[in-house]
Amino acid sequence: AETIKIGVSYPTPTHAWAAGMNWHAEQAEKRLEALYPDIDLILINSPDPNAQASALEDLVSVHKIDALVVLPFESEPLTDPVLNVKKTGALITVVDRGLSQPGIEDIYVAGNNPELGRVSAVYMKGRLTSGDNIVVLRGIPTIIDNERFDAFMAEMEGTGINILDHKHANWNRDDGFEVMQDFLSRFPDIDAVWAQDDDIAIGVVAALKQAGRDGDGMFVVGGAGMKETIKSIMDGDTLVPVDVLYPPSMIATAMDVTVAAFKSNGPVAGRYILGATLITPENAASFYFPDSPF
Amino acid sequence: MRFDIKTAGPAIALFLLCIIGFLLNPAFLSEGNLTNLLTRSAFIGIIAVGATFVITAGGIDLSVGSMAAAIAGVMIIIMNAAMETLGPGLATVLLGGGCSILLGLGAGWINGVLTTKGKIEAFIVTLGTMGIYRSLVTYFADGGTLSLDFAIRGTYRPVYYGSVLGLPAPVWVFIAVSICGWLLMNRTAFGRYCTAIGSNESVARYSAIKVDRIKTMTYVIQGLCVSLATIIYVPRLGSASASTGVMWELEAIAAVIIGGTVLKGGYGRIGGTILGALILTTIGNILNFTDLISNYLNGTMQGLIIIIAVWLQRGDWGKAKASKS
Amino acid sequence: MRFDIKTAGPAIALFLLCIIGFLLNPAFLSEGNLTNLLTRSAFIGIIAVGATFVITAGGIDLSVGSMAAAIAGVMIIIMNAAMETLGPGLATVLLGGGCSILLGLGAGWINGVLTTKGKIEAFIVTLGTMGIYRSLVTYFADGGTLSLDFAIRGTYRPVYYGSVLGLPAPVWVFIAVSICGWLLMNRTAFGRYCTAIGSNESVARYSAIKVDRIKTMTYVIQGLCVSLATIIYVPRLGSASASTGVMWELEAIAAVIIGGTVLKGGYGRIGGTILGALILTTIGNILNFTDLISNYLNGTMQGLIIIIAVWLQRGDWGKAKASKS
Amino acid sequence: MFDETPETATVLKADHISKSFGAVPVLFSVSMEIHPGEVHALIGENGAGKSTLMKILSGFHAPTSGRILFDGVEVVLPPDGEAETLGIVLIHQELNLAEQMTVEENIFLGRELTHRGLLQRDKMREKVSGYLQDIGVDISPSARISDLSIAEKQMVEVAKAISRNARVLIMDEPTAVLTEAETELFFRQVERLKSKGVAIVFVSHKLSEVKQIADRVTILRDGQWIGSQKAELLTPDAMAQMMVGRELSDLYPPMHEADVDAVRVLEVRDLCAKGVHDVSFDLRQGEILGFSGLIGAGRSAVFEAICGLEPIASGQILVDGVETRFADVAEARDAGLAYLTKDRKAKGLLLDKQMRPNLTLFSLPKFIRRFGLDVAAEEAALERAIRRFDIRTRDANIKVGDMSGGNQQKLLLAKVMESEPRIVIIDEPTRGIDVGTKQQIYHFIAALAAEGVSVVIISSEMPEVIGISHRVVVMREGQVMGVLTGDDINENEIVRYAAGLKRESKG
Ligand SMILES: Nc1ncnc2c1ncn2[C@@H]1O[C@H](COP(=O)(O)OP(=O)(O)OP(=O)(O)O)[C@@H](O)[C@H]1O
Ligand SMILES: Nc1ncnc2c1ncn2[C@@H]1O[C@H](COP(=O)(O)OP(=O)(O)OP(=O)(O)O)[C@@H](O)[C@H]1O
Ligand SMILES: [Mg+2]
Ligand SMILES: [Mg+2]
Repeated sequence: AETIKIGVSYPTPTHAWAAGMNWHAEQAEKRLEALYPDIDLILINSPDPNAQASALEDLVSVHKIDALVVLPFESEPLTDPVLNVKKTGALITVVDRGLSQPGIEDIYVAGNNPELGRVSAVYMKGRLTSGDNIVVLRGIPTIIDNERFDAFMAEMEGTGINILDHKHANWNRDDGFEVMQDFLSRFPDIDAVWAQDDDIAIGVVAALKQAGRDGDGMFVVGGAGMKETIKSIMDGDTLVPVDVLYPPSMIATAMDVTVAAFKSNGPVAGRYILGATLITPENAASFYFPDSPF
Repeated sequence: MRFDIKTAGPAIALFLLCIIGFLLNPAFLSEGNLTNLLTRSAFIGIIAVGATFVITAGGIDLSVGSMAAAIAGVMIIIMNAAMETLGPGLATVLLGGGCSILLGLGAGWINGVLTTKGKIEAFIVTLGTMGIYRSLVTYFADGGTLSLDFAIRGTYRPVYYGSVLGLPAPVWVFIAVSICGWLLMNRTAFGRYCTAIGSNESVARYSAIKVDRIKTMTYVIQGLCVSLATIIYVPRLGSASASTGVMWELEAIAAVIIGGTVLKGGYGRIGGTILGALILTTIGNILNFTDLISNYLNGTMQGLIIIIAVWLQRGDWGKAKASKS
Repeated sequence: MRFDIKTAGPAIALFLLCIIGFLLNPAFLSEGNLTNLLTRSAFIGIIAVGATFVITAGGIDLSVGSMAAAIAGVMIIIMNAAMETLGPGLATVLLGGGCSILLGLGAGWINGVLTTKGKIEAFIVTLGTMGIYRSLVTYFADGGTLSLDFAIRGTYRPVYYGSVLGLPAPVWVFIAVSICGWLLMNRTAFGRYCTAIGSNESVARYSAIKVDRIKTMTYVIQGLCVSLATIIYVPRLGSASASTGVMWELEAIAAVIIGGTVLKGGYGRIGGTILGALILTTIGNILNFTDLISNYLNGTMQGLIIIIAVWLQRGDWGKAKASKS
Repeated sequence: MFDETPETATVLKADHISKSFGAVPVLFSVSMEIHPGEVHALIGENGAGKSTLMKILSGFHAPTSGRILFDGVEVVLPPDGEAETLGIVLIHQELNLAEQMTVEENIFLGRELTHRGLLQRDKMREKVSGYLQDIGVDISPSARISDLSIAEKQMVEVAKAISRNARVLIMDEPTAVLTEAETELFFRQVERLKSKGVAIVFVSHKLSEVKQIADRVTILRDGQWIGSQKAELLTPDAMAQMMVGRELSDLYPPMHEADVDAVRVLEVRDLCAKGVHDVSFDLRQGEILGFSGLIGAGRSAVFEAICGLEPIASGQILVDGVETRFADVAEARDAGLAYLTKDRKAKGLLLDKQMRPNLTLFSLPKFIRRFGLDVAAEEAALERAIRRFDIRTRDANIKVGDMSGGNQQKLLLAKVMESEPRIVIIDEPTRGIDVGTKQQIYHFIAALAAEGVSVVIISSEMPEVIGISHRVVVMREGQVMGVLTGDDINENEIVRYAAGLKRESKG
């Protein structure tokens, strides 16, 4: 039989979450190709939106794909290129970041960024009281970061909790460490930190420990679901007591669904929005993948 | 004799790459892929033509990628704003293009003046403006993405996606810029002056060359090239963000040097630069052709190929070593 | 006279920055913050000392950031593996450190040999190795993060977090590297050879200086510096990933040039480099100390401050213009 | 009839050396013997192959065929100046100093004195001070080369040479930019080395100098060995004849009487600039005005300031009676002024380019046709210049840096004359030029003046200034000491003014 070619395009992993995503994608590729000999999955990652647009062109002109699973670097710039793929008749599955024109994708699988911010805020609100001080370390300036941050701030509004300052730590451990060091020098009284991301949180924790300010009920909330973080939650860490899930496995879900569209008899379409679950010591075990790099 | 080898170096490297591409996947030589390749090379190629002048005159410009992002951002803001009065037609697009060119010339002029009048090393000036432009576009986009109104995109689209006589519009722009660049470098006094300044600034000064003015001009040309590249880039993705044009500066400089221009200045080859840009794009293209190699090792392959491509080309110089000072 | 100004330039710029920092927030001058600042400067500072040699001898090394990431990655892999046989004690850490140094020397040697024997432009060689090292670490880490075993971290921790006589260990390493670098540059024949090669390679060659060997040596020294920086970097967060050391190369080069070394070679100042590294770190630090400016504009401030800092320092050169060739 | 030297021991011997660059032959079976304790002069026209032979004898070039014998043993000299370890030292014709480094660093470059790995800077500085004192120059060991004048740089080269423990010291035109006073001091050092048994080979176009100091002379013509002979047996005229292959008529052209009523094309009043104090003089149409003085007297500085190369502190410059200030060289050129620098390597020519772009660089606007460069016109200009200035290269596409020193100088002259200036300032017009060509250049200058071009000659060769100038301005320490006319133009007077023993009252 004709092999069915499915292109899978996503950003080059430059931080742990994306690496996790890459790992899940590769696992899914192996699994699905073993399962269906006539399915060929082609995984391509790209370092920037422009390169990703080029990669999409190559998937069409060279590999003549029948379906595309794409995690766009950014929504806006990739809308047109994905539309061009669509015009070749390929099935389109969009992951994580929605395109800026409706109706292009046949299938949509996504995490929920505003929800991540909101869930984090709800947790922190619950542990703090009016007059308490927190600092925020943000990611790389992007829409994702904005969505998370705006939802967080909206939820915090009116609680009387002071947000002393927020700086970009670029989803990077080193930046998290240095920004936190400077926050600590600058603000003598900090009660909690929203680090938004587990990588940043690692840097924050190191800075807190270095300054000896990790006691007194201080806590840090990260996000994404890094396996080390989940492990330490399971072990009952108090400094990072919870995590907010933003599952890197969503790409695998998307690949599964896309393959299913060819293999199952009924039509497959629709939107799959994954929740931003709060991971606590109680439920942590079910989110723990020790083999994943993330 | 020696000249043939120098000129042929990048061409041979490109040829070998094409053979490798074809062997990996015959679709490499399909018309569609070749067209994609050429169109893609246009961005870096056009910018690299400008960079050839800057480098030939002994300068360097690290700001081009950020400059492209900033110009794209401002262009989009202006066009979106103009739509209300001018509508989504040609007028708005022309306004956007005009502004892009003005911004490019201005940005280049700033780099040039800071370098020449301010007597600050070009590396520092353009490292500074690189940071400035990049953060400005983030600021304008409020950390997100600036996107062109979809109504305008319809009008503007052909500038990237349209074809004339079977060749995509960006390729025509690339060809036009290359020819102008080549003429400017090889057939005008300006090109001669750039070479002279890069070769020995004191000699240039004693030879009645207005060194500061010519150097500034090279940055202005660089700015113009960036704005042209941006004009054809914007309709491709219809947006600009902090990640637009990241690393373009290194790619442009790499294209220039792969093409045989000397980083310390004094010797510039526009033809080589164009081949250099094609080589870089082809490497990226070939890596998309195969999943033999772990994606993570793309950078390794890219690095190896660049080094080998240049080495092949320089290898022959060994024979002409005696003539090397 | 001229010398004083040249030497004083970076010092004055740093002094002004400190005053600005203090005015923005008196906590800037707190002991804790100053200690943080110095410790943080150590990475870039140590690497920049190496870069001073490379640049003085007319070369450039763009690979340092990636090299640091790759070395850190391999170090972590080796130490984690060694733990099973050697246990989490000093032996493992020493093994890691030793490997780091060997890798640094080797990586530098490769850059050097490709540049000198391969006759490939340093820019291209190190752009290539930059891509290679970066993608290797991504590959080793499977795109994610390599983490040092927690048991080893305990032993290794003091290398970053420990203090001797009130100064953190990394600062001591920085001081030691600076002193050695300064001696090497200013008090040994090797330093003179670097200057001579950067100043005029054929003069150097005609003076029976083994140009290729010395140039290779500068890259080896650069590699050594990178490995030392890595050794103190790893215990900080105990991990390495594809984003480790991104942009360090530009920061290191910027530190060197802010410090007064000439990018085209022939004049190197280790003291200036150290001040340059401190200036860069201080700029970042100050920006974290205020929320006056939109976060998005950090890059703008950083760019402006770098340009102004260098301009202040070069402004005085105007008077000494005649002596400029 | 040649070579009557008895069989004294030779330290270094070139035996039938031939050399080709690529397919271009430059030396044809040349032999030369160098004895210890002798001064051996090598003379020949520009491009005869002198520098090439010197480089072969010191290992910088490998001969294409032939043998080199050192102490009677055939050797292959090590490359890149490593022959210094054997005691063979070459001072290159083109200055070979690292500009950004100091005098001391340059002199000891490649053989620094160290103690346990660290430089002995005080000791080296002390030694350098000593060498500099020996040759009578007042330069600080810690001065940067880029801050020195070209003559001072040459003296540094000389100091570098005598600092080596040389057995054979080869010097390629060491005196080209030196004034007689400095040459005198330099020769004293040569005598001293000679008495210590050092073999000294030197190239010079100043034949009177050769006569004065050399024991033996070897003559090359077009890459061929013409002969070696005891210097005492040769007069300068005979040497010139052997070099050129024909009889030379008068070196200096007959002087046209200067028209004292001619208009003043250039008037300078109380000019102050770096190294220049209150300099005033004027230049008439069709006049040849000589500028004389010791090294660093500020002669070049005057004209660099006038031409917009250096900032002017105060003073007036009138061109054709109209006050002018040139902001840059282009303005000066457009006003008809052209300045020919004496530093041809650093300021004159693009050494890594060919002749054509170099020739037209100064007057490039002339070659623009419809926005583009008219390459055909450039080629024509090159052809004309090669004929007019007798530029000799065996390979027309050669890089200028590979041309012989004298031919570079001619090209530089051609480059400046290409702009057809009304006022031309020539700094060291015959630096490194052979006698035959010198004669041509003097006649050329005289012809220019006769056509109404005003010429300023800045020269360290006193006979030259005396021979062709209508008037001579003598400078010392940035000031004009006096202006000589007519019979006052003689060596005695010039020296007295230049040394500060005499000064015209200001008026
Ligand atoms: N590296 C080189 N490549 C090609 N040709 C060269 C090279 N070096 C010298 N030549 C040629 O060799 C010839 C002899 O040059 P050389 O420098 O030896 O002359 P010279 O006798 O020193 O003249 P001058 O008195 O002008 O210094 C010239 O024609 C020159 O162009
Ligand atoms: N007193 C001085 N102070 C500083 N710089 C000086 C001084 N005198 C000369 N110079 C510089 O040295 C350079 C060379 O000196 P100048 O050319 O004026 O001397 P000269 O009379 O031509 O003698 P020479 O033949 O040695 O060059 C000039 O460019 C000038 O800038
Ligand atoms: Mg597959
Ligand atoms: Mg010569």
